[in-house]
This record gives sequence, structure tokens and C-alpha cells, in this order.
Amino acid sequence: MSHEHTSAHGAGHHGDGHGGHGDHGHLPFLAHHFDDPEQQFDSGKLGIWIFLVTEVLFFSGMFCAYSLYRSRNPEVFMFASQFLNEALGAFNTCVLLFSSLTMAWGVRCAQLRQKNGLVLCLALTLGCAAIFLGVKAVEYTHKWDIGLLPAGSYLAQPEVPVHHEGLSPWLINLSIVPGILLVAFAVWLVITFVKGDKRMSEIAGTLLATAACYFLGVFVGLKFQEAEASSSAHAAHEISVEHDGDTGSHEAGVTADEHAQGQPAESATSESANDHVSGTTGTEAPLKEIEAHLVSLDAPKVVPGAPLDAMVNQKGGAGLFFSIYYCMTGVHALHIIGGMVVMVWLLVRATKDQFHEQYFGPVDYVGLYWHLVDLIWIYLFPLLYLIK
Amino acid sequence: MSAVAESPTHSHSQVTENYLFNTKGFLSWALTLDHKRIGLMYLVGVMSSFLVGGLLALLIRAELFTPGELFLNNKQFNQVFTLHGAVMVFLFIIPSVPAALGNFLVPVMLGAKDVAFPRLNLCSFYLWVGGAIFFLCALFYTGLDTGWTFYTPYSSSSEFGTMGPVVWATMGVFILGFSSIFTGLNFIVTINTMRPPGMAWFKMPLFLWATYSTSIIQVLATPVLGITVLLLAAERVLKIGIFDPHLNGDPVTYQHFFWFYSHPAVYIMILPGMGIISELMSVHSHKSIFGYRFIAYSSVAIAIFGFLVWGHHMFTAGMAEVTTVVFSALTFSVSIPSAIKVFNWLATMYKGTVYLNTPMCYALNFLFLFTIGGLTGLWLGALSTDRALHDTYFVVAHFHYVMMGGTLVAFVGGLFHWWPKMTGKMFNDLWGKISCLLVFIGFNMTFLPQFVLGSRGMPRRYARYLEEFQVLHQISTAGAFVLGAGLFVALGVLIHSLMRGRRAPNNPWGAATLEWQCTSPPPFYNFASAPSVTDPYDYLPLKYISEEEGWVYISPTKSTDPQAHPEIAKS
Amino acid sequence: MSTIAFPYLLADKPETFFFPPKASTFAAENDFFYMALFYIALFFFLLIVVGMIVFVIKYRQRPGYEGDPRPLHNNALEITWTVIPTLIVCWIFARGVYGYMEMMRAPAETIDINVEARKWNWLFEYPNGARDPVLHIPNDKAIRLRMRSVDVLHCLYVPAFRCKTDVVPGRVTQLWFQPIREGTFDIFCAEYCGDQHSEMLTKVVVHSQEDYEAWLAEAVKPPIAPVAHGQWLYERMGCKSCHSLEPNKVVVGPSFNGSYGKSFRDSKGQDVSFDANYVRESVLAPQAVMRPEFVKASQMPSFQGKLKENEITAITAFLQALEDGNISDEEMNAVPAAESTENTTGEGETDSAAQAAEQVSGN
Amino acid sequence: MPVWQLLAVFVALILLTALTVLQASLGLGNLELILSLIIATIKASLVILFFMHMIHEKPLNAIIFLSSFVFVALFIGFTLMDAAGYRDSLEYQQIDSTPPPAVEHAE
Repeated sequence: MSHEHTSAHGAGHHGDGHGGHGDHGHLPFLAHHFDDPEQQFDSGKLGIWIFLVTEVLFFSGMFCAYSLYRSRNPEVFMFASQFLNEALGAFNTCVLLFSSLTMAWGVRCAQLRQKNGLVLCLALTLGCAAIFLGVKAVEYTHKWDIGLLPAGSYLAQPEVPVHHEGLSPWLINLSIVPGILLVAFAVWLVITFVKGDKRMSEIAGTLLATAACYFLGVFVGLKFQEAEASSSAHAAHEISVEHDGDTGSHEAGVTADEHAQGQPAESATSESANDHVSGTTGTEAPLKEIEAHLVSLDAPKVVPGAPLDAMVNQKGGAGLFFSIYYCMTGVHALHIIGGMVVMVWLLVRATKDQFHEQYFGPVDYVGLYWHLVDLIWIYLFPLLYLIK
Repeated sequence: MSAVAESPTHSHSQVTENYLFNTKGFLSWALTLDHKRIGLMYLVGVMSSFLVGGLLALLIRAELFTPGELFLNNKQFNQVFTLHGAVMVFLFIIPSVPAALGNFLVPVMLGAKDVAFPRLNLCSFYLWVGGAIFFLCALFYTGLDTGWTFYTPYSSSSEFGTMGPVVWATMGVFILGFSSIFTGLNFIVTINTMRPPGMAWFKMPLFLWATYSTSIIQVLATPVLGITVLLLAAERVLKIGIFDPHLNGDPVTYQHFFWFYSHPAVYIMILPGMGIISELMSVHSHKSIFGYRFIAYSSVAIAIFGFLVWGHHMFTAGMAEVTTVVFSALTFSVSIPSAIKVFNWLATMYKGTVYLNTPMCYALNFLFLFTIGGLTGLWLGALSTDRALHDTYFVVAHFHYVMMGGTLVAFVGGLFHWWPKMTGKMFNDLWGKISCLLVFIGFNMTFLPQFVLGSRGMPRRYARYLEEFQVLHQISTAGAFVLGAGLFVALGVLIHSLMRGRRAPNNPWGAATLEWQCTSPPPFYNFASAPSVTDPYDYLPLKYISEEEGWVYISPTKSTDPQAHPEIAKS
Repeated sequence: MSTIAFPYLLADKPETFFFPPKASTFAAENDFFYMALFYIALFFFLLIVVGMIVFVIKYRQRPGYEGDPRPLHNNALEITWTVIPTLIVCWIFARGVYGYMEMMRAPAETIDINVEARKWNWLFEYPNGARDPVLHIPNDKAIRLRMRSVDVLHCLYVPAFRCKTDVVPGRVTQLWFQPIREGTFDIFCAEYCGDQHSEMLTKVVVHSQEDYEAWLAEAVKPPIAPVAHGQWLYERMGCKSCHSLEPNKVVVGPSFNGSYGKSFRDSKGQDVSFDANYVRESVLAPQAVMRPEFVKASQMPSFQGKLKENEITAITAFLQALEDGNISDEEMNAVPAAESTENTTGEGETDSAAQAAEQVSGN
Repeated sequence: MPVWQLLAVFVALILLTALTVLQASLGLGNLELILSLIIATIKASLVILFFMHMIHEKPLNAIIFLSSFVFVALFIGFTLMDAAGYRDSLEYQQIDSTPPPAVEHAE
């Protein structure tokens, strides 16, 4: 962080009168106001730990909101968490854990002055981060499509979604920036390759791979989702056949809560779920897919007699859960993006071979930050995805 | 800034290099990494904010001269008091002592060359500038009227559009919060890792203890403010509903979040002021501080206890009974360390030599006002009286006694105290004392009647009031203008000293802390080599030399002499 | 303010320098405690200030005087001034909790009054269904307020009773007290709630038991004449906090005076005439059709389910009567022929019929 | 930090992730929250101790970082304590799909 202080000060003031401070001029990485590298490293280390403290307290606000509303309405959380894809969450957890491993390994490489190892570790970490974001993009856009939005815009029952073939328009919109980056990095790689600038090629190649990893993440996310949908569509079909007589007369426009009010609690969900299916038998395929998903997520899991009523599936119920979900995971994702930016900075410096036994502070500091981001996800995953 | 940077008339006579003139030009200031220049820039910034906030305060008091409408309608009045509160809290008091004086003093007092992260320091300053401009523009342009606390659901459902003033203002607060966190982080690391050999924890000046405690709060509490305002912005933009009762959210949750930061923030405001007073009382009584360790520990204790008492802002807000009682008990725990400090300051004067100059007058003024502020806290901490006094003028008077009578007076006193060191100029002591007297009279005249207003039932944040309260309000308004005049006199004294002040000696007050061992103003590097650390409150070796009009260290060891005569050391 | 008296030691006068009249059972404890704290604080304040002055004079720098700069320390003193304040604040805390618990524990038998707070007025609903913007209570009876807010935070504060509690939307908060003297006292809103926060005032009237009962019996009956009924509702349902009766005076919404029967162009550009239908629509769905200049200001809540059909008719009649600006007494009390016969036959029936109708429409 | 240690920690973390997913499918009710938090805390400790080198860290840094959790606990603890106390006074409302006019048209 502070390796350039010496040069900055050299330019910033008259050189006279400071002869006494040239004694450590032979250490280019040592800032002028520190006595020795150890003091500089300790300061940086303490600084980053304190920064992590602020991060912990920053997230504590959302954890506090989570515990407040969960303790107040546990049934809402149980209901709403069923809409989260557990498999994707677990996959993402593993991806982040792996990125933590590569980051820790990277720190080790920096300490041992293994330049190539460090670059590789940083590239892997960046790639994992991009995969994580890709999967998250799939998760988010899928929810937006079916109306699982923050409380104010939450739709208890999905409206007829925008017609689209296969891919969600939200997902396409979200992928514009990574797409542009992908193309830009590819062009850059070609240019540097033509120029023969090996160092730049290395950087451009890593960035290209990172951008590509985002799309890998999207791909994996979609596959998971497809698998989930097809396996549960089968189950949904069985249920709808079973209840065909009861639900045939219902229209899809009836909202789930209105509907549930008039029904015995134990059958509320499966009934309303069947509404979606029976109401859409004649419509297009994408619609079916989404509704099959809804069915798959809540119908098979409802225990008969569970206290699931109209009060849960509404703006101020499940909607609140999704508010908290988006805040927590959204802020976490922002931290991932921030981490990626500093990691690119590290990558550039690593290719210049600036880190060695005596000076590896920045890699260490970024590593600590990255592990904290991982740490927060370790708690987010069970708290949001695994509630039963 | 330019007034300080470019006062050319007197600089020619000074041959020694100092941080003010070692480099010239706008960019040498704008891009400086020197903690002293950053401190000065902060000083100009917070003083400008104080001017804005102070004029708004006069506007409020003037409007309240009559029970009915004088020149502000209800909406304007609400906007003015919101602006006053927000500007004073976020732009003035929180950065005043830590960022302005602290930046200047912490490394010099430590005998270090700079803070640990100079670029983070500059970044923090520009975040503050950016945040302040953003915040002020947002407030003035959009007319925020929620009060500085942004209580939901008023702030989340007032008539403004989705991207209304609340969103802009909260973004401003968010940026300012980062500035505050970076300053705090920097100081903690600096004090931890950059103390010179020999400066043990208990050889640090008490100002550093106070700054350290303040920084702990800044680092621990400010992030929670960050997430709170972020959630509030999300509440407006995305309607996330967790603070909104219309979506089954709960407004009291917002209050918990907000006060988890904003109560410790009260100690961000007052602790550095207490640190200044510890220095001032000792130096100007020419007497080693009484009960050093008690004062040091009480600073840390206040910082920690400060996190346990936020609920006392919500005694009538619908909290559960058990929480209310617990918070009341914890609230009283904070009063003890504050009392310890006051008694120790008082005892410091005992058998000393009290120099009644301007900084000391401000310190005594502080002692008087802060005692009132602290003692009136008893009424508000006690549950039954709080139920009558909460949200009345009693509270207004109480926190103005603490924050303004405390922090502001300490800040001005500290400014006078370190002014010779910062600028190399002495000020007119008589006029300084006159300003102190005016501040004292004006302050008490403004806020003493407000205690009575409060106990008689006058609620706060009222644009109009019943006629029975008029006389007290008028006394208060008159006092506010006396107070304003006093502060303008103080400003005049300082500006006059820049123009006409005689050159300051290295140690005009006879203080023993390290910053007085370097020249006034200090050179760019503060100390040619790490200074030898002595007891910061040992006045025995200091002798007054009348040719220098200042104090000089006479000690058997010669180690400090190069600092006393830096031009010799340089050659 | 006319008599600035010296603070009374026992604070037992009904109105002193520091306090408004003592009008509830809480006041005695509160005032005693307040004055006790006052004298404790005064003692410490004088201790410090006198010490300060004495030290400054005695040890001031002057020719021929040399202080001793060496450090002093005295553990006994430090412990003394730590322990004594600690003991004192313990007592203060305990006494505060004692008083607080009394204020939180309502006795078993209370008169429950529902309070609805909204920007910017209060509405009190009595056990017999009467509603009034002023709080009427009997003397020497425990009163419990069950408070709701329809919009933002408010705080019901009665200085003479020495108590207050916030009114939090999404919750029912409670406040109880027992008045000890008859009279009229101020009610303030003590939690900032927007533009007219400082005008969100009302009164509490403490009656004797008989007067209270008489008032209650009277309050439940609305005037028979539609125009007077409309005005009665205007004062009770919260209309008056936003709509003035003076021509063209805008408080928040448009003035009621001289609006009826005119046409205007609404925010969507359609011509709308201000007639009975428009009044009905505005009451039930206020934001459906709006004048462009009030779109931004409008926070009017819907009165769906809060006003009965006959009440909307009464408001319409009131607005109609305001058409020319003034209402004569004759207009005010005029009873339309058709309705008057109905009323003479039995007002109760009309009411219950309206209620029944509403219940049907509600389902 | 030897490589085998890093890899061992990673494997342990993955196994614990599998474990937490597994226990979530058992339907243990209230116990589940506690279990999953315990597992998460074990995972977090592994990350802090090994990936973040807390075992080799200066005690001061460790204390500073861990003390943040104390303050988080204070924050959440007091707020929850209060929420538990005032729960009775809350009104959980049913909110229509169409939001109440007083809110939605406020703009």
C-alpha cells in the first residue's frame, strides 16, 4: 500500500536538510516515515485487521436485522428460504472456499518469492470470484423473473413474466458488462501478443480468463437450475394429476393469499401451486418452466398442518425475507467485486515481481480481506439457504 | 487555506524551514501527504462548516424570538434545524478535534515523522471534502426536513420522491463515515506502532489517550452508521421494508441501529475535547497532571461504556421495560469516568502556578459548562424524570452544554493553545480572554433558560410555541447572539494574529510534551531524529527565558538541544 | 412566567418556577425527584466551581509566588471521588426505576381510551364509541391510552401529567395516568413528525365524574342536520389539519372553501367537476384524481371503512354549504325534509341500516 | 504455512460444508439453527486460524479482531433483547398485493 511513499516525497519537497533520512534509501519499498520494514509491515497488518473489524461491524447491521425478523416470524423465513436454491448455494460455498485456499497459497508464494505461483494463485482466485458472481447472477435473475423481490415490489404470486426464450432478460442485462469486458480483454490480449509484451499478455490473459469464468458460472448456474426444475417438474406433475378435480376450476389470476384464506391450511400451498399448473396448461413453455419451479420448491416440502397461511406469502412476510436476502448477499457481492479490483492491482504488481521475502505486505493484506469475505459467506449460506 | 499558505509579509524574516513554506504552490498543498498540512486544511474545512452551522443556529434562535411566525414558515424552520443539526454533527463536531487538531498533533506529540498511512490520511480528507460538498448540496438543494436523525418512517415515507433528499443526504453521511473511519484507523495504527523508543503507553500525553479512545469508537461504531444509512437508502429506493411499518417493518429497529452509532459518536465528540482539557489544565497550571492513570483509564472506559448505553435515547420510544431499565443502569456507569476526569482536572490546579491566559480561560470555561452538561445528564438517565423531560428543551440544553460547552469550547481553547505551534504567530491575549468571557456569558444565557423551558414542558423541534414560554425563549435568543459575537471575536483574534502577530517562540506556554520541542511552526519532518522522550508533564527542567519570550528545556543531557535550535542542527 | 419564584425546596405548589401544574399522581414523585437531583447536582456544581475559583485565585501566577510543578497523587482521594458518586448514582438509578415502574404498571381497573395519531392531529375514541379531537377524562380515575399512529412517529406528551410515550406506527403503545385535579391542560406532540409538528396540539380536559359522563353521552351523538354533521366530522376525522375553511388558504391540501361545484383540470389532464361523486372518490381513494398542484403534497390516507355512507353524504352537504364561503345558522341546521322524517321516526335505524349496508359492501 | 496444512484445512472446510447441508436435510427443527451455526463457527475458526494465520499473529491483532465480535454480540444481543420484550405490542398486518394508498401514493 505504501511502497511508493519514498518517491512521492522525493518529488514533493526540497531535498535539502533531510540527509539524515537517506539511510534507508536502499530499500525502495520502505516509506520515508517508517524506521524499518518490520515497522512498516506491522503497521499495515494492524491497519488491515482494524479494517476487517469495521467490515465485521458493517455486516453486523444486516445480521442484526436478520436475527430480529427471524426471531419475530420464523415461519416466514422457513417458507421463503425454500425459494433459494440450496445446491447452488453449496456450490458457491465450495467455490469461495477454494478461492480462499488459492489466496492463502498465493500469500505463501509471495513470501517465498515464487512469482509464477503467485500469479497463478491470483488468477485462480479471480476466476473463482467470477464464477461465484456468475452463479449469483443466475440466482438473482431467476428470482426477479418470478417476482421474488424486496418487500415493496414482492409479488406473492408471479405475474405472467415477460416472454423470453430460454434466457432471462435480466440475466442478459447483467451480463452486458462482463461481456464487454470479455471482448475488451480478448482484444487486449491479441494486441499485447502481437506486440510481444509478455508481461502484459500475462495480465490480459488472466483478465480474459476471469471474464470467461463469469460466463462459466452462469452456465453452471443454469445447468443446476435446469436439473432442479426437471426433477421437480416430474413431482409437480404427479401432484397436479392427483388434485386435478379440485383445482381445475381455479384461475391463475387468483393470488395465493386470497386463495389460501378460503382453504384449510394444510392444503393451501399445494393447492395454490396447482393453480399455477392448471392455469397454464395451454400456454407457452417458458411459463411452465417457472411455475414448475414454484411448485417444485414449495409443494413437496410442505408438511401437512404446517402453519402456512396468507400472512406469510406477502410483501411484509416473505418479502421482508427477500429484502434481507438481497441486502446481505448484494453487499457481499459488492465486496467480492471490490476484492477482485484490488486483486487485479496485486496481479499487476506481481507480474513486476515486486513481492519477496521482505516485502509481501499487500498480498497478505488483500488475502486477509478475501478470507473475511469468505468468512461472511460461511455464515450467510446456512442462515439464508438451509432453513427448514 | 490561502490565508495561511500565502501570508508572505512575515515569512521572509524566518530563516528556518517549516512545513508551511517548505514547498509552494496550490498543488503542494492539495496533494500534500504531510499530516500537518492535512490538519490545517481540515481546520479550515471544519471552521467553515461551523460558520454555516452557527449561522443556521442564529436563524433558529431569531425565528423563536416570537411564538408565531417571524420570517420562517414551518417547513423552512424544520429544514433549518435539520441543516443545523446535520452540519454541526457530521461536518463540524465529529471531525473537529480528531481530524483537525488530531492530525496536526498526534505524530508530533508522538515524536513520529508522520501518521502511519499518509495517503490514507489525504484520502480521508478528500472524502470529507467530497462528502461535505455532496451533503451540503443535497441538504440545501432538496430541503431535507427529517431532523439529523433521519427517523423512519418519516424519512422513508415523507412526501419527497424515491430519490429524494434522504437518499442524497444518507449517501453524504456514508462518505463522511468513511472519512471518519480512515482517520480513526490511521491514529490507532500510528499510536500503536510509531511511538519512539522510550514512549511507553503511560508516558503518552493524555491527548493521545483521548485520541486513541476516540479512534476505537470511530472504527467500531461508524461502520454501523454506514450500514444503517445504506439500509435507509435501500428502504427508499427498493422499499425493503425492514424499517417501514407499512411493510411489517419496525421503526424502533431503525432507532436501535442509528443510536448504536450515534451514542458512541457523542463520545467521538467529547473525548478529544477532554483530551485537550487534560493538556491545557496541566500546562497552564504549570503542574503535573493529577491522577494521570485515572484520566487515561477513564478515557478508555468511556469509549467502551459508550457502546452500552445507546438505549437511553429511546426511553420513551416504545422499548421493552427490561431493556429500558438495563440501559438506564448502564447509562449511569458512564457518568463515573467523566466525574473522575473533572475532579482530577480540578485537583491539577492545586498548588500549581495558574497562568490565566486565553487557553486556560477556555479550559476553565469548559470545566464550568461541562459540569453543568454532565450533571444534567442525571435527570435524563433517571427513568422517571426522563419520561417528563425526554424530547423537551431540557434535552436540547443538556446536549448543547456537553457538545458545545464541552467540545466546542475545548476546541477553541485547544486552537488558541496550539495556534503558536501551528502558525508560528502569537495572538492578542487580552482579546482572546474577552472572546472567552463573551462565549461564557452568551452560552449560559442561551442554554440555562432552556432547562427551565424543558421542565415546564416545551417540546423540542417546535417552530411555534405557546405564549407562556416567550420570555425564556427571548432570553435564550439574546444569549445566542452574544455567543455568536464572542466566537466572531475569537475568529478575529486568530486572523489578526496571522496578519500582525509577533513571532511565536518554540515553547510559549512552558509545556513539556514533545510538540513543543520542535520549532514553531515545526519543520516538514517534525524531528531531525527521534526525540528523547521525557515525562510529558514534568515541568521541572523548563525555564522561562525572557529574551526568547518562551520556555527552554534546561537539562543535564544535551539530547534535546538540536531541536531547540534547529538551524544549528541543520548546518 | 409572570412570577419567577425561587425554586421551592419541596416543590409542593401546584405551579412553580420549574414546573407546569401538578395534575397527575406521577407529578409528586417526579417533582420531588427532580428537585432532589437539582440539589445533588447543585452541591457538586458548587463544589467544583468554588474549588475552581479558589484555586485560580490562590495559585495564580504572580510575582513572588512559585508553585510546585511536581506531580501529586493521592489514591485515597481518587477512590473517594469514585465511590461517592457511584453510590449516589446507584440511588438515582433505583429511584428512577421505582418511579418508572409505577408509570408502567397500570392498575387493574382503567378507563381505556383509544388514541389515533396522524399528521397532524389527535383523535380520541371513548369506550362508548364517541370520538373527539380533545381528550376528556374524569378526575381521580386511572386512564389508559392505547395509542396507534397511521403514518409516522408521534409522541403524546402531557406536561402537567409528567409523562409521555411515543406513538409508533405498526404497534399499539400504552400510556396510563391518573389525574388529580380538574382543569384543562396541554397535550403536545413531542416526536418530530413533519411540517405542522409544532401545531399538533390539543387539550386534555379533566372533568368531575358527572361532567365526564354527561359529556360522554353528548359526544356520541352527531348533529342531526347534515351540514352541521359534516362540520362535526370535519373537526373529528382529521380533515381540518390539512384543509382550511378560509378561502384559498393552503395548509397541506386545498381549502374546502369555495371549491364545491367548480371544475378543474386534474393532474392527468382531464376535466373534473367537484361534485358529490368527486367528494366520495376523494374520501375513499384520495390519490385517484388529484389537482396537479397537490400531487406532490398529497399524503391523505383513505377513509375507506372509516366513514359511513351517511357520513360522506354529510361531508358533501357541508362542502356544498361552504360553496359561497359562509354558512348561515339557518343552513347549518337545516334538515332536509325526506331525511328529517326518517330521523324523527328513528335515527338509530338509519344508522344501523347504514352499518349493515357497509358490512355487506365490506365483504 | 506448509502446503499440506493449507490443503488439509481446505478439505476439512469442504467436508464441513457437506455436513451442514446434510444436517439441514434431516429436519431437526430448532436444533438445526444451533447446529448449523456451530458448524459455521468451526469453519470460520479454521479460516481465521489457518488461512488468516491467526495462530502466528501478534496477540494484539488477534484481540482487536476478536473484540469486534464482542461488539457485534452487544449490538445484536441488546436489540434482540428489546425485540423480545416489545413483541406483544407489534401488530403483524396482512398487506394486500396492492399496497395501502397512504404509502404508495406518497410520492
